[in-house]
Amino acid sequence: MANIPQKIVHQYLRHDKKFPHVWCAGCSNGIILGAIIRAIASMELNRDDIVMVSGIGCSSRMPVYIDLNTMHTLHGRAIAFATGIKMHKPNMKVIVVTGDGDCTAIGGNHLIHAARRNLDLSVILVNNNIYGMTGGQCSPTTPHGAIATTAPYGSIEPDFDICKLAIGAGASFVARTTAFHVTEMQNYIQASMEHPGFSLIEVISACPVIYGRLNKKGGAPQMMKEFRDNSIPQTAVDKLPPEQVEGKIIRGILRREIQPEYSAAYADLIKGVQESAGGEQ
Amino acid sequence: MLKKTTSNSTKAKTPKAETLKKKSSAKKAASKIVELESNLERKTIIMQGNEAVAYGALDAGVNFFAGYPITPSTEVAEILSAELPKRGGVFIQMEDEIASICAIVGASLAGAKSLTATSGPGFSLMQEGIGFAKITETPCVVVNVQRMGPSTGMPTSPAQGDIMQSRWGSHGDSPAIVLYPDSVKESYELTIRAVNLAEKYRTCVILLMDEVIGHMRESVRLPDMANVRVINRIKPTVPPHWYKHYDENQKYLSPLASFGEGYRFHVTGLTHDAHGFPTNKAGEAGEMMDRLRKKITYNIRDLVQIESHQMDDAKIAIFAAGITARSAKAAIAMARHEGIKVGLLRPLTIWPFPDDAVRKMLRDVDTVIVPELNQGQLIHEIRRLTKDKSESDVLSIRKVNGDLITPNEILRKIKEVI
Amino acid sequence: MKMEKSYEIRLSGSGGQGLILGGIILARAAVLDNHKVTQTQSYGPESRGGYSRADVIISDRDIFFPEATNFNCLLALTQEACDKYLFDLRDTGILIIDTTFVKNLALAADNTYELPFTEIAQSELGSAISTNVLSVAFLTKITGIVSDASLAASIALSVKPSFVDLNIKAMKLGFKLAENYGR
Amino acid sequence: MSNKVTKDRMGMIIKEEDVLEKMEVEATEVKAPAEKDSPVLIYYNWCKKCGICVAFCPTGCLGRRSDGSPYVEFPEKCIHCETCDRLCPDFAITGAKEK
Repeated sequence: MANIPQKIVHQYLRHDKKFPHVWCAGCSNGIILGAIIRAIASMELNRDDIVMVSGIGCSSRMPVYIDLNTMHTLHGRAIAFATGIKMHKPNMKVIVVTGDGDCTAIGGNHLIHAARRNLDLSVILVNNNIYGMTGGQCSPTTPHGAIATTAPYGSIEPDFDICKLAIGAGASFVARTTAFHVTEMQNYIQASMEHPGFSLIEVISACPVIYGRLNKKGGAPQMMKEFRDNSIPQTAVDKLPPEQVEGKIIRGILRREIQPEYSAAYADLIKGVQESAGGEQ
Repeated sequence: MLKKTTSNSTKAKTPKAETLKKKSSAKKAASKIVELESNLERKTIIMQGNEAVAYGALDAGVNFFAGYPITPSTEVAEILSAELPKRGGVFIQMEDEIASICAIVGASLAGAKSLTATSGPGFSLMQEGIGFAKITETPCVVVNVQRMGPSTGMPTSPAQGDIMQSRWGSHGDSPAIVLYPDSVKESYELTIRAVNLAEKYRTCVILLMDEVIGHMRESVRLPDMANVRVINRIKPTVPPHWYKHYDENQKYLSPLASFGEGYRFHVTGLTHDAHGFPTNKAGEAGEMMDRLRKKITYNIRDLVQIESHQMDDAKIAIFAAGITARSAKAAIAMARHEGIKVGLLRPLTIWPFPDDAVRKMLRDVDTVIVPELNQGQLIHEIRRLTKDKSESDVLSIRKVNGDLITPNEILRKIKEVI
Repeated sequence: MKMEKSYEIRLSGSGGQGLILGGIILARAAVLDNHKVTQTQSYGPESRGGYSRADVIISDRDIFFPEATNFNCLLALTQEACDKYLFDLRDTGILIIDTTFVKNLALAADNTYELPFTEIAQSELGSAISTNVLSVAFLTKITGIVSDASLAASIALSVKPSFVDLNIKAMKLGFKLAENYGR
Repeated sequence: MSNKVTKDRMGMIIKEEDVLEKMEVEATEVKAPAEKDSPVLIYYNWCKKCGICVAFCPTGCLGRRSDGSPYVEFPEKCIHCETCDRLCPDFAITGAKEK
């Protein structure tokens, strides 16, 4: 018995839940969940002090499987629920798992305002460029020209650059990686949880069964290979000629700055108000 | 059950020492609340309905408010933004009403007593979140100071158009607890009751207010804090592995753990089993829906409050809620002066509808008049309950133009009947 | 105080004249005199201009309907308000108008008191800002609805600390105008 | 044994218990490698045969059966890099630490 290898991820999964999980073959959500678990494990956090909140969508099914305080909420509203939790219990780590449609379409308003407040949430945005759970409709991140069930002639809309959006809204930690770069992803997740302020990690993920099939991307391995070959680290961007950067996924921590954090600022406000009230006597 | 009661049945009670301590610390603060709490025994002061809601919330132990400005409910947020930090509570102005309801549900699951206040358009936006609070059985309170609609309507004019929305507004058909005050003092009392019921029954309780009551100032004497009964949620007393987020017992009231207490439960808006994990088995889904219904129907005696005003010898009954009931009382005074025997039945708990009480009271009268500031909502509930009466014996007064129904209009209707 | 069943007062004018604050001051003073009171208001969306009214009902019984329908006293600070509400004044009711703005009185009531309150506030107090307190003080003296001391205490509780002195001055001026009215 | 598949609210297919049973049957049909010698442990019940582990194994240690499922073809090639472990979306491969 002693020789049977133990997988750290298994210790964090809810053993009484249905496995194999709900996601299609080759879907990156499992890889991302694994990276989140390894990040939590390597930080040696008490899992009672972590809340994972999600919205609606494929990636938002993650909380069911992980043995933390978990919450599966309304479409687009994960960040709003997380705001309530974090503000009432500022000492808890709050992770938000959300998708591209969930977070930037219906939940776009909550994203930009949480980023503006710089509330200490770790938002892991799984960007698979499509609405997978409802069967492949186009999302705000569906690339121009890509096929979706509601864009059968190719999407004519420009797509969001989520990281730029978050930076523009004031997020103090913004990073991008892909589902293939799994160790990098784990490190970014860990860094985001250590970062005091709003952090967003955009994980470019593969949806081979729906997005891949509609757009003839091949199977999961092919899509993962594309992530590997078609992405460059941010540090290399300046060194390469522009034509080699064009159309590539740029990975890396795109912004990391320490700014006043909202729940801490509110704690200061409470302290100030209570002190001045006490002094007026 | 038929008599109006001001105190709530309760088991839990705030410890007295804590109450007193809270008082003395609040005394130091220079604010409106000085007038409220300068004496251990509260004196008569002048207060607005919305203020009464805010102070009711504070006295009930609310320590989390998330909201979005909307006329005519804004005063609630303004007061709480000043008062909550003094008590270590959280006030946050969210980006919209949807975010507000979500934030209070999140905070409640983290252990807060939470409340939000809004009006018609915001209430419409909150409906999905209210449904989430109901299916996940998360305590929270939504105050809806009704204004005239539809859509933007008349923001500073009264209407009672959200009576049915507060019951049926959220998709997917779930029971509701909705309270409806008719005065500033009752706004205070029912806010406390709403928070208490939310905690006890683990659901989203709605407090319906009229714009006039929200903005009206009245002389009130609030009860001393020592007389305010506060109910807190039942906490689990089993080890984490045995905890069921939706436990069953005879009264359908189950303990509620908070995030961060070691129970590590899962909450989902999907149909779920007793542990809170999603299920699509018909048996478990049916059980869950039954639970949501039964915790209201089995406890209806605890939930229903109704005021009976001069009904003992009445031949004509007026059924009205909120501000319209006050017009009715004025009309009754005038009618009685002329020797007409009229009485009033007023629900303080409008949902669940006080079926039994209404049926019983209406049995003895010949005619029922239902005045309301909408195009006819309560009238249908009354018609449902008075099957033995003909159409002409159940009369409606409807008015939706931004003005109140005046006592004279009701009196005129009374005189039409006799 | 010669109280009937209840005493209904409507303060009317346009937004920005401070009538709602005037209503609150009057209502709070009545509470200090141990009366029961309700105060309601109606106003347009703009903070300045537009219509505005505040109703105060003072009674020693429970007040059911909180809006004034049949006033014992009407204060009108603008022509429009005067024209709009004059017909709801009781036959025995008291009408107080600000002749700065009310130039044309369609219907002469028996008990009409006319004074250019805004002009007086401007010239005597240096600003039209306390027209509300000036006219409410005048009203209380004429009607005797609340005591002088209660009104003073109510003003101190209702306005910002830095404005208390100005408003007390306005109140005293209002009392003086009432005492000397018609002499 | 019916192959009952239902759809949830958002249209995603949820596998019922009987589907699970079916997969268990399949798992017994595929002969797992002798655990003692294997550098990785594969839980065939959980494997969805996406092929990622095989595609990215840097040494070509893993092979693919005709049904798509992976197996350890050349145990001696394993360098214990755990790439398959990290990249498996189904938590179905566990990389053993080097002895």
